[in-house]
Amino acid sequence: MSDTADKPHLSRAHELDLLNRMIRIRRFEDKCAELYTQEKIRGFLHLYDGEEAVAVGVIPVLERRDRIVSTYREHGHALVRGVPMKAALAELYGKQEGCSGGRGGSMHFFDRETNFYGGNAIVGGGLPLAVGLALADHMRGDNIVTACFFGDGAVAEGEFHESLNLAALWALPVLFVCENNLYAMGTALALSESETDLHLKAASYRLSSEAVDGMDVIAVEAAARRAVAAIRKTGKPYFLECRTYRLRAHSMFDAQLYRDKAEVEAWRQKGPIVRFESWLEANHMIHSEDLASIEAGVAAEISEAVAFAEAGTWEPAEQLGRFTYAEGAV
Amino acid sequence: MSDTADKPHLSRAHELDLLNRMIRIRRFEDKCAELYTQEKIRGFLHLYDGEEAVAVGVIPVLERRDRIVSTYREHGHALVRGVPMKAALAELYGKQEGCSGGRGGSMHFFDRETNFYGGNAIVGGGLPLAVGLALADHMRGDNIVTACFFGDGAVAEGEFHESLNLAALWALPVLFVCENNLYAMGTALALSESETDLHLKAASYRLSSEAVDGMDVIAVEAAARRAVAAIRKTGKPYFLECRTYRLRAHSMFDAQLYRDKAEVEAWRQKGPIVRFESWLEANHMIHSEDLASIEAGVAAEISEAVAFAEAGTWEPAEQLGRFTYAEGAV
Amino acid sequence: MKQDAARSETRELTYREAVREAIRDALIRDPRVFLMGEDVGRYGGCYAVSKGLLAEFGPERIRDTPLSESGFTGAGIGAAIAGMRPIVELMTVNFSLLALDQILNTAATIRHMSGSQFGVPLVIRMATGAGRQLAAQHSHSLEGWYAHIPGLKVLAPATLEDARGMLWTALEDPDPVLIFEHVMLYNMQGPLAADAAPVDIDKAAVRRVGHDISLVTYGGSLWKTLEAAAELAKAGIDAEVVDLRSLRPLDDATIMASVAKTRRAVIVDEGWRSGSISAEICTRIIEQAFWELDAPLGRVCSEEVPIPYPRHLEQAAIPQAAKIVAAAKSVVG
Amino acid sequence: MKQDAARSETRELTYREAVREAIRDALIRDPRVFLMGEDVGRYGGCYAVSKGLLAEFGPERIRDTPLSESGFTGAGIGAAIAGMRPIVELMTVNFSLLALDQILNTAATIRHMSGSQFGVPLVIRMATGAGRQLAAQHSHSLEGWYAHIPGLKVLAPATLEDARGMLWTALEDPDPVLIFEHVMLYNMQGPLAADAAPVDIDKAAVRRVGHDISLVTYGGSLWKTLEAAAELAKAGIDAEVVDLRSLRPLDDATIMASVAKTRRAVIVDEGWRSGSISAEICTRIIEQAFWELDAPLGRVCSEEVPIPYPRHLEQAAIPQAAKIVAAAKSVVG
Ligand SMILES: Cc1ncc(C[n+]2csc(CCOP(=O)(O)OP(=O)(O)O)c2C)c(N)n1
Ligand SMILES: Cc1ncc(C[n+]2csc(CCOP(=O)(O)OP(=O)(O)O)c2C)c(N)n1
Ligand SMILES: [Mg+2]
Ligand SMILES: [Mg+2]
Repeated sequence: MSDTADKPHLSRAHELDLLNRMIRIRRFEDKCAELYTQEKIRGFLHLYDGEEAVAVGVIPVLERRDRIVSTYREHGHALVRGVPMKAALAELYGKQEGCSGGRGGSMHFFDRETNFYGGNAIVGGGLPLAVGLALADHMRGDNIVTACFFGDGAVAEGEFHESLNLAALWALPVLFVCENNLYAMGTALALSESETDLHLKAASYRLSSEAVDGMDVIAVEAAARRAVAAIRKTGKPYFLECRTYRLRAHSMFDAQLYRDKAEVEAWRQKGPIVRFESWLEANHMIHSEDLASIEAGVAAEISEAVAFAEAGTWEPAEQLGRFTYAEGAV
Repeated sequence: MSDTADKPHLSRAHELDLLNRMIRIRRFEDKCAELYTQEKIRGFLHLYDGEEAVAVGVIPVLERRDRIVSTYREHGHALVRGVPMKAALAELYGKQEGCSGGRGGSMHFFDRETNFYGGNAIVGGGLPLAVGLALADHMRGDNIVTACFFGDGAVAEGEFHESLNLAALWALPVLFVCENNLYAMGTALALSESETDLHLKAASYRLSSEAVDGMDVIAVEAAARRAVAAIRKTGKPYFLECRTYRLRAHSMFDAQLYRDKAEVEAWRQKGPIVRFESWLEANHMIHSEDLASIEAGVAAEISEAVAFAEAGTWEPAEQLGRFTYAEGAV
Repeated sequence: MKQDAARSETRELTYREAVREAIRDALIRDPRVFLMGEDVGRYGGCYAVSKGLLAEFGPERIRDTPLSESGFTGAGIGAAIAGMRPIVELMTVNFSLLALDQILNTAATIRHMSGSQFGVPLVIRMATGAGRQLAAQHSHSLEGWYAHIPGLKVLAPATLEDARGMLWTALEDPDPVLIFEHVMLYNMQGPLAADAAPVDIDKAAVRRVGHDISLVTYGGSLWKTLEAAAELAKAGIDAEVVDLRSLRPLDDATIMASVAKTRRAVIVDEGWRSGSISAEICTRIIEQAFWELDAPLGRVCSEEVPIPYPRHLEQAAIPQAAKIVAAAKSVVG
Repeated sequence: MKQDAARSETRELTYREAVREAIRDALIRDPRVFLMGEDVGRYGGCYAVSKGLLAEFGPERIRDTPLSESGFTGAGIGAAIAGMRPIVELMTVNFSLLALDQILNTAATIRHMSGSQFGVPLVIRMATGAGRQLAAQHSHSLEGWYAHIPGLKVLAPATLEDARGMLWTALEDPDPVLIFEHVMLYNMQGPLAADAAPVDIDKAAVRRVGHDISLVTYGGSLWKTLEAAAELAKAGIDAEVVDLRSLRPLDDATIMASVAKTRRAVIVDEGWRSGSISAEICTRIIEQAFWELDAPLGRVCSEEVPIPYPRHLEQAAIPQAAKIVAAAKSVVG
């Protein structure tokens, strides 16, 4: 791993926690894929396989009061943030017990409890929202960070441009986290950006910007700490480009005509979990019992979540009209 | 003037032509302001006073086959491009004889004859259009340049971002001409951009980019020659930031609360016409008769244009339905 | 909302001043309120609505934005979700198209998608309408079009009282409210009660009582319609004029009560005819009061062309009192 | 457009394949045609419509774009003005909001503003509609909403023949044409004439002749409406089904002829009820055929909520055959 791995706060407990969090996302989503083929989950399902180090590196660095804005590929963000797995899975089932009451599904996890502002199926659509959340905090003088996740594909959107400029211009406490997995659906980065070095692109708005190996959870965490510390101190935005890779298809409908199996395979070898595990093993910081216990814990949680989602209830169709306006307001 | 002024092509005739073109715009627009107070011209009227060196420096460098996309502050561009002054003024009157048949008014000059694609009242709206015109030329292998004018205000729009990226990514022959007059209506550049050095901002899309003193017609011309030559040779886009200043109000409705009279006065001393004139005089390249003859020629042309516009006819209201679709198509 | 029965005093002011006062009042009442948009500060607002507010409230609360309609509208949404009460000024409806994704896909849907965990108590103001010879890109009347979107409320203040009173009510609404101010009304002058207060936003108002025909309208067209009603009166036709005030939700009860009485109606709005809000109103009347109608419904809308620049063509394109009179007469038969 | 009376052969294919064939055909016929949009090339189109075309026509003519809806739609407009015949794919109507300024303020107005010196012979295709459990931001049905805009034409192919035939006619149109393909139709399979050819785009089609009531619809709802008609037949109600095909312009003549015959109508569309195209159609019927109606008009639209994710709620939100049957019965009385 990167040399930042030697930082003092890296206790074995902390490392196991990171590993646990990554495995928890991976196994949860493996289950989701299975449930999708069983048609328990419907609609679009975008998995995070290969990108877990980003969510796990960034989100635990944030505090309870901080805010998170995510995308349609947000299961990992939500789980790390503390959205209960049960509520997440129930949402995927479309059950009332889901974290969005079942109305949102895979692309629209929300959770007021953990300041999790979705779940947005419009590429780039979350960036202005994040700017606005941060604007509110800035105006009230609250020392709160809004972390905004988005993909490399979003960088081409006008809303990226407008949002970065606003955040930099008004000095708003936004942590922009670009999950650069090299593809936007089937479009490789070089086909969508004249400047493929995205952290440079961001820097052109005059905000602090850096790129980090997004497959290295320790490196991501170190960068996130730097970034969050800087934001807390200055109130100004920070841009983190996490270079990662999506190991699965874009969604469950994707035949992956646009890339070679070999390319994916090569990246799989560099996957964040396998890499972190090997490193921990090589440094004798993990024992096979540790892994087994992580896997067992995760498996148990997943079983419970499935049971919970299965037992969940459908919202009566008579209630269809709810949630368009505040209750009682119309 | 700048040292590029010594370039060989700078004959006296050429210099007088440049001066003539600038004065022609200025006097025409002075007349427009007068006609506006007389209510001959209505709606929004945005004058180019102080920015003439940009249109005059850039447009004559283009060839007949090249294309121009402009803004709502386009009278100068249109005149230099060869839209007859008569047709321009008739358009401002809203007469059928106008360059857009009277339907467009001040913000919507169009002229097929000279490849003048408007006249756009949506800030930033012309940029994607220019990209598309250039895309057509690129696909057909035609060596045509599309010059796209826009203000500093447009730089904050998402469409700026999307258009620059597309042009750079697809290597399209667009000459982006940013008329940076330091204000977007009442908003100073520093209040609208985190990076106020706009040519740097443009360069972040990986296209050739330079800034030029937009009050110096010779410097603008030299830069435009470089840019157009580069585009013709490479087919790739080029960004020219012309630093200029709007000496009049944004439109006829603007009380100019946002800037000092002194600031405007200081810029007026640096105005492109007075500056070029002084330089020509200092170098004994112009005689008072030259000036008098330019003024006389322009005055005559304006008189004719006024007579033409006055004599112009109103389109019968029964024809209102025309021009929404191609004739005979619906 | 309380409307004092006995208002002591009135003063003369313009619609523009009424809007300004409403904004000022909101800024004073509630520290969470701020105004954000292009040129609302230094410039004083493109229609001079916010003139003077920057000096009084400072640049944080009277926030000039870059030309980034989608960005700052989205920022308003975010700030509203986080507990502020932003007033976003989109300058004119013509530029609001650039922010439509944020309005429809975020502001109007986030409450639903989140199972009501998050709401967007945001007010978006914009100027709308034709009449100033601003040509095809600057003369849209899209308020009726916006009224198609569930999750939004859409208001169209036509009177000084509504210009003054609707904003506060809108700011108290837990959901996004769009307020459309017709460009031709800003200079309208008239008396307003000195103690003008917040007004309801869920009822249409009968601006003229009549018995022969209902003229249903809103916003800038209200005044043309009242003019038409006066004209009709001379011809012995006693028209009732209903000012919708809110385009979403529509106040069906007031509309149907009027139609049930007059048994005839003409709808007047400045949107392009096809698919304008007039069609929705006609259809609701058919659905709810078909058997009470004595004649087909009429409507007076804008012609189906982009608005042309010359005055005579612009005026020919939009509703006019004369057209309303003619439509009403043909319906009365 | 010619429709051969005696077509020799038919073959089985999907709606998706019919669209693909239409695009392929256009690319072969006219070197000015190209397809541009997100993931139309390497990915093969988000609904696999353009699969294989990149290999056949290369990356210049099957042009993958960055996620820049406004930018590449505008680029399509520019290329069209400069003489090309672009097909811009906006992937889905949900993302088209980001391009709305270009569509309304440039594509729909430039002919007018320029006094017809410039026109925009552009085709914009997009998927529309709900039914795939894609939730609130990915299930819009805004084709009727777009039909409000003068300067545009709006098509909604519901059949294989139209999916195959409308594109070419649209490409020959000198003005911008929007084509909405309903997501639930892509997998629809059926026979198509081997020599399927361009079809007209200015007439509605009577898909089922009937005498008791007119059911007026288009796009994805056509099939539900035909199902409803079959159901109604069992109850002794003989419904005529009109497929609008074009939402702008509307073919009033065909609608009125049908209503004049049946004297009753229900309009079915997937837009949110208020301000949907159904309102416009109802209103036109009232304006043009009021005295021929024997009953109030009915309409079946989407409920006024963002579309929810769970299947039962999604289905409850959008039109269904059962609702159409119920509405028709209540109108027939
Ligand atoms: C505005 C918009 N355009 C298009 C889409 C369709 N779409 C969904 S995801 C996606 C690719 C996004 O790529 P990226 O931002 O890199 O995120 P990733 O999926 O790689 O995590 C596209 C084109 C969309 N959802 N929103
Ligand atoms: C999209 C959009 N937003 C707002 C406006 C209103 N408006 C017209 S001109 C202008 C300022 C533009 O400034 P800049 O681009 O610098 O051009 P300049 O007027 O200085 O030449 C504004 C805000 C508009 N026309 N279009
Ligand atoms: Mg990506
Ligand atoms: Mg400027």
